[in-house]
Amino acid sequence: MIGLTHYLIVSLVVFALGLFCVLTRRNAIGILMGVELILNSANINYLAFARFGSGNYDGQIFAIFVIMLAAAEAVVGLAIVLGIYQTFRTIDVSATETLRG
Amino acid sequence: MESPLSLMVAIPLVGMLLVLVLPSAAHNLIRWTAAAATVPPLLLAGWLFANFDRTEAGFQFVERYAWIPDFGIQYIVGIDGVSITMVLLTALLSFLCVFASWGIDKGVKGYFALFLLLDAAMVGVFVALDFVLFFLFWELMLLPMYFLIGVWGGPRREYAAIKFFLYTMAGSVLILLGILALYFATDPHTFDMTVMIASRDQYPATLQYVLWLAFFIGFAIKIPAFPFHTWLPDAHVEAPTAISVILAGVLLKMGTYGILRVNFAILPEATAELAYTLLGALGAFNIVYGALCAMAQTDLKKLVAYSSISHMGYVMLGMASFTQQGIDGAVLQMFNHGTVTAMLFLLVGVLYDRAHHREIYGFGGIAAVMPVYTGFVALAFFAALGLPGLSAFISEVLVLLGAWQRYPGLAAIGASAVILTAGYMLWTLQRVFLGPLNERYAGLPEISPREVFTLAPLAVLVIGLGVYPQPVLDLIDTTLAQLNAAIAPLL
Amino acid sequence: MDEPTSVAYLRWIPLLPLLGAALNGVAGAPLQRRFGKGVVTAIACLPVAAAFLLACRAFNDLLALPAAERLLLDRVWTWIDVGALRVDAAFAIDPLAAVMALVVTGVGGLIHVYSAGYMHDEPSYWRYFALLNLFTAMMLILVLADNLLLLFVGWEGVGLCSYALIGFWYANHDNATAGSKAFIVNRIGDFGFTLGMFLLFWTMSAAGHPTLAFRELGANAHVLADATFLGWGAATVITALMFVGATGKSAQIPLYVWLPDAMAGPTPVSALIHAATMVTAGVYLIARLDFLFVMAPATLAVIAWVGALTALLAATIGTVQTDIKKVLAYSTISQLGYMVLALGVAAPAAAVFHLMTHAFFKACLFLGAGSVIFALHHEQDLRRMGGLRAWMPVTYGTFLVSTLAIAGFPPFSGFFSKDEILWKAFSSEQGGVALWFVGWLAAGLTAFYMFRLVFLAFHGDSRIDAQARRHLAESPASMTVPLVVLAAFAVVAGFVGVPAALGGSNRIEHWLAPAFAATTEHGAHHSAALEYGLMALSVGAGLAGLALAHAMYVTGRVSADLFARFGGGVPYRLATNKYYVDEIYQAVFVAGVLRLSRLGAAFDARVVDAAVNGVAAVVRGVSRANGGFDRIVVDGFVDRVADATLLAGGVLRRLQTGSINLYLYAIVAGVVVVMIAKLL
Amino acid sequence: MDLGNVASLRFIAPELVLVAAALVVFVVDLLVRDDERLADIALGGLALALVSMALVPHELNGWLFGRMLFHDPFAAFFEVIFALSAMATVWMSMGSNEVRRMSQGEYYGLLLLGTVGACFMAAAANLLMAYLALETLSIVSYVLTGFVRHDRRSGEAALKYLIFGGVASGVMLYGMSWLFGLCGSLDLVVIHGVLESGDAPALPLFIAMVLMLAGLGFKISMVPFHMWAPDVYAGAPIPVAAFLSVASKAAGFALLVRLLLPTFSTAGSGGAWHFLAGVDWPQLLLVLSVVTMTVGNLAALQQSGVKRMLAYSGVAHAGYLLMGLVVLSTPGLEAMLFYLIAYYFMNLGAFAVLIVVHNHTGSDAIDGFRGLAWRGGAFPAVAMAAFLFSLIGVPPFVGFFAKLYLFAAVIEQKMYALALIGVLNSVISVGYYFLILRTMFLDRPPAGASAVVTTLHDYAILLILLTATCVFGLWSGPMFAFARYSLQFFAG
Repeated sequence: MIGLTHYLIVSLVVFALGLFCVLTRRNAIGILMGVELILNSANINYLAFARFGSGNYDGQIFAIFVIMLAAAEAVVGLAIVLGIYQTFRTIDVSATETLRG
Repeated sequence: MESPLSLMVAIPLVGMLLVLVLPSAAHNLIRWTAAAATVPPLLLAGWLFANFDRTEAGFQFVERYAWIPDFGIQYIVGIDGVSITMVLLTALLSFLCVFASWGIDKGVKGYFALFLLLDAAMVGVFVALDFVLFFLFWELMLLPMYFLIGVWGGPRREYAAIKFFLYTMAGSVLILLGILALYFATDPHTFDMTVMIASRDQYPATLQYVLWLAFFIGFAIKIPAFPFHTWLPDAHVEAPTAISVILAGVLLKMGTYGILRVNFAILPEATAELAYTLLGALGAFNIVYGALCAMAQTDLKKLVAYSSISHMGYVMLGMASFTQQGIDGAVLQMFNHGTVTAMLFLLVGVLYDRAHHREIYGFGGIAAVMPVYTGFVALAFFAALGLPGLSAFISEVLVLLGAWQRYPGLAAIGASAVILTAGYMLWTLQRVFLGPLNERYAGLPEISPREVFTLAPLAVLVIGLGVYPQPVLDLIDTTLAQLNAAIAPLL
Repeated sequence: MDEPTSVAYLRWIPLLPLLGAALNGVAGAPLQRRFGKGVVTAIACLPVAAAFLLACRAFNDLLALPAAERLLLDRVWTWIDVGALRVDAAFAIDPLAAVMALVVTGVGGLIHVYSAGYMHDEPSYWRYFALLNLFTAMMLILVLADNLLLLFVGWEGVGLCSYALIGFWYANHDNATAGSKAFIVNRIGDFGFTLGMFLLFWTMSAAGHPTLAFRELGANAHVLADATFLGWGAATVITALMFVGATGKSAQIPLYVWLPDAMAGPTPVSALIHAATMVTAGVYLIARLDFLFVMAPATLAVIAWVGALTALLAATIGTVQTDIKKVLAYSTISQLGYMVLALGVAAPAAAVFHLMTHAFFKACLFLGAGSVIFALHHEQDLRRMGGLRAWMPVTYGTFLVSTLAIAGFPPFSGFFSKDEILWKAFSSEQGGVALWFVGWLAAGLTAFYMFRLVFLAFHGDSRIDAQARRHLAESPASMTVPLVVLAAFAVVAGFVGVPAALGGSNRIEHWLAPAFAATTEHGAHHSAALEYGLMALSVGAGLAGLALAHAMYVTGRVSADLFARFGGGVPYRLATNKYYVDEIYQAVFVAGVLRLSRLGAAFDARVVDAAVNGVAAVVRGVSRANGGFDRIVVDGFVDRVADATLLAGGVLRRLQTGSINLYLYAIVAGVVVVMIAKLL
Repeated sequence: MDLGNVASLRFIAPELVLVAAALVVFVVDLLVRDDERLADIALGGLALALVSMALVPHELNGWLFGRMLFHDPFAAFFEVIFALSAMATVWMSMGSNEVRRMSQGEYYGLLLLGTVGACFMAAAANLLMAYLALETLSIVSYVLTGFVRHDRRSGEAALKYLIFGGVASGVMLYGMSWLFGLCGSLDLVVIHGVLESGDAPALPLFIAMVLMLAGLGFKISMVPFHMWAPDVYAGAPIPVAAFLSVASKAAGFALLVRLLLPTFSTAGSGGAWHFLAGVDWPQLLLVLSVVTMTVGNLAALQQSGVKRMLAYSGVAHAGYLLMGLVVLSTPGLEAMLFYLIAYYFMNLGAFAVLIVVHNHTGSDAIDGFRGLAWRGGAFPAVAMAAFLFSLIGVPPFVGFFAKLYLFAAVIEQKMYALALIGVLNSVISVGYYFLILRTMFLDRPPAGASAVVTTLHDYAILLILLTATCVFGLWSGPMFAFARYSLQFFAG
C-alpha cells in the first residue's frame, strides 16, 4: 500500500534533482527545466497532502494553478532567453558576465 | 513664537531663505542680507542679557508646543544660566563671522545660506529643551559644516570635512541611543529634558553608567577630549577663517555644554562616580597634552587648534571639581575661550589672507609692517596664556582654584601648563612678529577697518571681562550652584 | 577687626599712570607725529608725578594715624565673587606699601625724566613711554593691592612690561629672546605662586576664613598653625611655594638666569625695572606675607641660605664681567640676595631698608652707566672705555658716590642697610656665623667688582676709539639731574636707619614695625662691642676689595690676570661662563620640554590619528573583502562544491558554474545554513 | 465579514481600475501609435485607483472572495504605497531617455498589472493567492527588467532575475506545500489556528518556514537572497529599478509581515507579540537582519556605479526594516511601516536625480555626478543631498524620524546590541552616500563639461519628493498616525 510518505520521498527526490539541475547547468534552458522540476515536486506534495490530509480540494486547485503559472513563467523565460540569444549568440549563462560589480 | 529664543532660531532661517531666492550674482546684496539676518538675534541676545533673572536657577523664557504627540515629542525651548552665556556667544560670533566671511567670493550664495543655517542650528542646540529637538539641531549643525569646510576649505578640505562628519556622526549616534534609552527609562515616557532632570533619581545606577558613557563619548568628541580630538586640527586647518572661528568658538562648547546639560543634570550619580577619572584626569591630561602638541606645531592654525584642545581641558577639569569656583570657572572659561580663540583664528586669517601661508617659521618681524595688527595679536596671545587682567585668567584661576580643593594633584598638573602655554605663545609671537623683518613681507598692508571691526568687540570683551567678570558670573552662578548642589553631596 | 580708614584717592595712584599708558598706547603714534615728542613726554611723566604726590599724601595720612592703625583702604569694586571666594579690586596702603609706593613713584618719576633724554632719538618713543607708564601702574597695583590675587595681577603685569621693554628693540632677535626668557622663567615662579595661593585659600577657608585679603589673612593667620598638607605644615608648604614665586621675580637661585639677559632692554628700563623696582617684588611679597613666613622656620632657613648663596654667586660672576651693564646686573642679583637673606633671618625691616637704599644707588649706577653708554653711542664694553671722568664729571661723581654706597662705606646709605642685614644675619636666631660669613665675603667682592668697574670706566687712560671720542660729552640735563638727585639719596637715605648702636633710632624699623607685627623680637641681645666689631670687619672687607681693585686696575701693582691664573684658571673660567648654568638649563629643561612636545605631537599624528584612520581603513578593507568574498571565496567554494556534486552525480566535470549558479548556490546555502543552525 | 465574489468586487475597485487602465493602454497602443498619451492614461488610471482607494469603505474589515483576500487597513496601506510608487515610476519613465526607446504600450500596461499583483500580495489571505500575486508581480518584473531591446545588460539582468526568481519562488512553493500539508489548509487564519493549537510537528514546520523565507527574502533582497539585486538594478531601466526597489520590496515585506505576525504569531497585551511553537523565527530574522544591513552597507562602499550602490543600499535598508519585525512589537511594526513611507520618498528621490544625470551622461557611473552642483544642476544636487542625508538618517529629514522610531522600538525591547549595530551601520553608510555628495559638491566639474539641464518635468517630481522628504520629517505626526492606523490585521 503506497502511503503519503512515498509521495513525499518522491517529491523530495524530484526537488533535489531540480536543485541539482539549476545549480550545475550552465545552459539557461537547462536551468529553467530545473525550475520546472522544483515546481512539480511541490505539486506532488500538494496533491499528496490533499489526497491524504485535508478533506478539501485546495491542494489540487493549487497544483493546477502552479502548472498554469509554470507555463507562463516558461513563456517569459523563453522569450528572455531568446532575446539573450539574439544579443549574445549563446544561452550559456556563464557567458553573460557583463554585470559584475 | 512669543519667546525671543524661537525668534533667534527662526530669523537666521528666514535670512537663509531670503539669500536662497536672491540672484547668485548679487554678491554684496547676499552678504548684507546675511549680515542683516544676524543682527536681530544679537539684539535679542542683548535683550535676554538685560531681562534674564539672575536669581532663578531653573529655565527661563520657556516656550513649549506639542510637536509629534504620538511620540511625546515636543518643541521646548528655554535657557538657564549655562545656556544663556552660550547663546550670547553664538549670537555675537555669528554676527562677527559674517563680516569675517566678506572675502568669500566663490559660491557666495551657497556659503551664506549654509552659514545662516549653521547659525540657527547652533542657537537651537543651546536653547532646545526637548531631547529630539536638541538632537535635531545637533545633527543639523553638521550638514552646513560639512559643506562649509568641504567646499570653501583648504587643499585637504575633503579629508577634513568627511573626517569631521564621520567623527561627530559616530558620536551622535551614541547620543541618539542614549536619548532613546532615557526616553524609555523615564516614566511616563518623554523627551522633555526638564522632566528628566526632575525625575533623575528614578534611573537605576547601572543604566546611568551606560548612558553616561554613551553621552560622554558623544560629547567628548565635540570638546574634543583626548583621544577623540584628532578631527579638530584637520578641520581647523582646512576650514575658512570664519568657520574656524565658529568651530572653535561655539561648536567645541557644545561638548561641554552637553555634558553639563545631560550628564550632570540628568545622571548625577554616574557623574559623581566617573567625574574624577573621566573628566578631571582627562581634563588635566588634555591641558598638558594639547599644550605640548601645540608647542611642536609649525602651522599657526594647527597651533591655535591644539591650544583650543588645551584650553578646553580647563573646562573639563573645572566641571569635575564640583566646587562653586571650579564649575563657574568652567562655564566662564567656555565663554572666554570662545572670545579669545575667535580672536586668534580671526588674526591668523588676517595674516593668511595677506601672506597666503601659515608657516610659523616663514615670517619674522611682521610687527614692523603691521603694528596695529601685532597689537591685537599680542592681546589675544597674552589673553590665551592667561595674563591677569584679561578674561581667560579669571576663568583659569577659578578652575584651578576649584580643582585644587578636590584634586590638588590635577590642579598642579593643570597649572604647570601655564608655563608651556607661555612657552609656545611667546616663541610663536617672537618667530612671527619679532626679530628682523622678513623682506618678502615688507609690503604687507596693515589690518583693514573691516577686520578691526570684527576684532574690536572681542578685544573689548577680553579686557572687560578680565577687569570685571561679574556680569557673566552673575548669569551662571545661581544655576550652577543648584546643579552642583545636586552632585557634590554624592561624591 | 575694626575697619581701616578708607580713602578714595588711593585708586588714582596706579590709575593715573594707567591712563597715561592707555593714552600713549592708543593715540601715542599720531600725537607724536602731530605734536612731537613733548606731548608724549608730558602724558607720560605728569601722571607719575601726580602719583608720587598722592603717595606722599598717603604717607602723610599714615603718619597722622597711631602706629597700630596705620592702614588706608580704598575698595573700588567687587572683582570676583564666586561661592566663598570674594575678591575685591581694592587698594590698601600701610607703612610697608608706603615705602614701596614712594620708591616706585619717586625713582620711577626720575627715570621717566631721564628717559626723555636717553630715548630722545627713538622713533617709537610713544611706545616706550606707554610701556613705562604701564609698568609703573602695574608695579603700583602690585604694591598697593589689598589681596593676593590683585597683587598677582600686578605681579604678572610688571612681568609683561618687562617682557615688552626688554624686547623693546624687537628687530634684534636676541632682545626678543631675552624678553621671552624673562617671561617664561618668571612663569615658573608664578606656578609656585598660584599653587601657594590656592593652598592658602583653601586652608584658610577650611578654618572658616575664606579670604585672600592681607588684613584678614594677617588677622587669622594663626589658624594655619596646626593645619597640615600632605603631612607637612600647611604654612611651610604655602611659604615654600610662595618663595618659588619670589625666586622668579627677585632673580634668586635657581631662577636668576633671566636677569642678566634682561639687560638687553634700554638702560633706563634696566634701572627702573631690573634694579630698583620690579625685581624687588619678590622681596616685597615675602615681607608682605611676613606673618606667614614667621610661622615656617624651615622655609626661612631655606630662604636665608638661598639669599646668601645668591649674593655670593652673583658677586663672583660680577667680578669677571666686561659688559658694564652685566656687572651691574649681577650686582643687582647679589644685592637682592642680601635682601632675601635678611628676610630669611626674620629681619624684613632690614630687607626693606636695603631695598630702598638699593633702589637709589643702583638706579643711580644704572643711569650713570646709561649716560656713559649714551655718550659712547651704545658702547657697553668696559675694555673700550677708560678715563671717562675727564669728559663726564657729573656722571663720574654720581657714579662714584653710588659705588661707595653699594660698597658699604660709611656714611653712605648702603653701609647702614647692608650692615643692618649682616648684623641680623649674625644675631637673629634664624641667623648664624656661617650666613654672616657668606654675606661678609660677598660684601668684599662687591666692593672689588664695583671699583673695578669704576676704575675701568672712568680712570686710567682712555681706550675709546678716535671717532667716538671726538664728540664725547656729558649727557644733557634731563639725564644728569636725575643722576644727581639719586646720588643725593644714595648718600642720605641711610640715615633713616641708623642703628641704635651708632646712636641712631633706626626710624625705618619702627616705621615698618606695624607691618611686621608678627615678627618676633630677636632674642639674645648681643653686646654693642660685637656689633662694632662686625661693622669694622665689613668695612674692612670693603676696603680690601677697593684696595685690590685699585692695585689691579690703577697702579697695576697686582697683575689683572691674577684670577685668570688662580687655581689653574678653572674658577675663572667657571665664573666667566656663569658656571654654565644657562647651558645646563638649556640642555636639561628647555631641550627636554621641546623633545617631549615633539614626542607628543608625533604620538598624536602617528598613533592617535593613525588609530582613527586605521578604523576607517579596516572598514574599507572589510568591505573590499566582502566584495571579494563573492568573487574569490564563494566562487572558489562553489566551484569545489559543484565539482563535488558533479562527481557525486557522475556527470561530466567540464561543466562549469556561472555567476547565476553561484547566486543560486547562495539561496540553497542560506537555507541549509539556517537549518543546520536550527538543528544544532 | 466574509463576502462572496460579487459582493467583494466593490472592495477591489482600485485593482479593477488598474486592470482596466492596463487594458486601455494596450488597446490604445494597438490602435493609435501615440506614445505620449499612454503614459498619461497610465497616470490617469493610477490617479483613479488612488481615488477609489479613498472611496472604498474602510470601516469594515474582512475576507473577500471567500477568504481569498483580506480587506483591512494593512492591505489598504500597501495599496496606497504601490499605487504611488507606480505613479512615480510612470512619471519618471516619461522623463527617461531609456524608456523613450522602448515600446511604451506593454511597458506601462505591464507596470499597471504588476502593481495589481503587488496589491493582491499585500491582501492575500490564502497561500495560493499569495503565490499567484507574487508570481504576477515577479513575471512582470522580469519582463520590465529586460525591456530594453538589444541591450546586453538589460537582457542579462532579466535572465538572472528570472532564473533567480524562479528558483526562489519554486523553493518557497515547496515550503508552502509542506506548510499546507502540516496544517491541512491554505487559509492563513486556519493555519494560524492550527499553529496555535500546537498540533503540527516543530521541525518540519520550521523547515517549511525557512523554505518560504527564501522566496520572500528574494523579494525584499535579504541576504543571502540579495545577489540578484545589484545586477538587476544595474541592467534594468532606472524607473524599473526604482519600482523594484520600492514597490516590489514593499510587497515582499507586506507578505512577510502577514505571514510572520498574524499567522505565525499571536498578539499579546500591550503591543507585544509572541511567536508560536515550531516557527520561532525572530532569532533567525535577528541574525539575518544584522547580516543584511552589514553586508549591504559594506558592499555598497565598493561600488562605482550609482545604480549598484543604490541596490546595495536597498539591501541595507531591508536589514533596517527587518529590525521592525524582529522586535516583535506593535511599535516596531508601526516604525517599519513609517520607514517604508520614508523610504518611498527618499529612495525614489535618489533614483529621480539619477535619471536626470543619466539622461545627461547616458551612464550611471559616479563620474556623471562630478561637480553637478556647479554646472547647472544645483537643484538636483541639493535635492540629492537631501535624499542621501535622509537615507543616512540625518535630521531634519524624514529618514531620521523613520530611524528614530525604528531604533526606539528596538531600544524599547532592550535589544541594545542590535540598536548599536544598526546605528554603526548607518555611520558606515555615510561612507558611500558621501561619495556621491562629495562628487556633486566638492569636486570641480570636469573640463568642458556641458551644463546639466533639468526639465520642468524632472523639477516637478524632484520638488514633490524633496518637499515630502523634508516636511514629513518635521511634521511626521500625521504620517505616523497613518502607519499606526494601518497596523490592523483582520484575523477572523
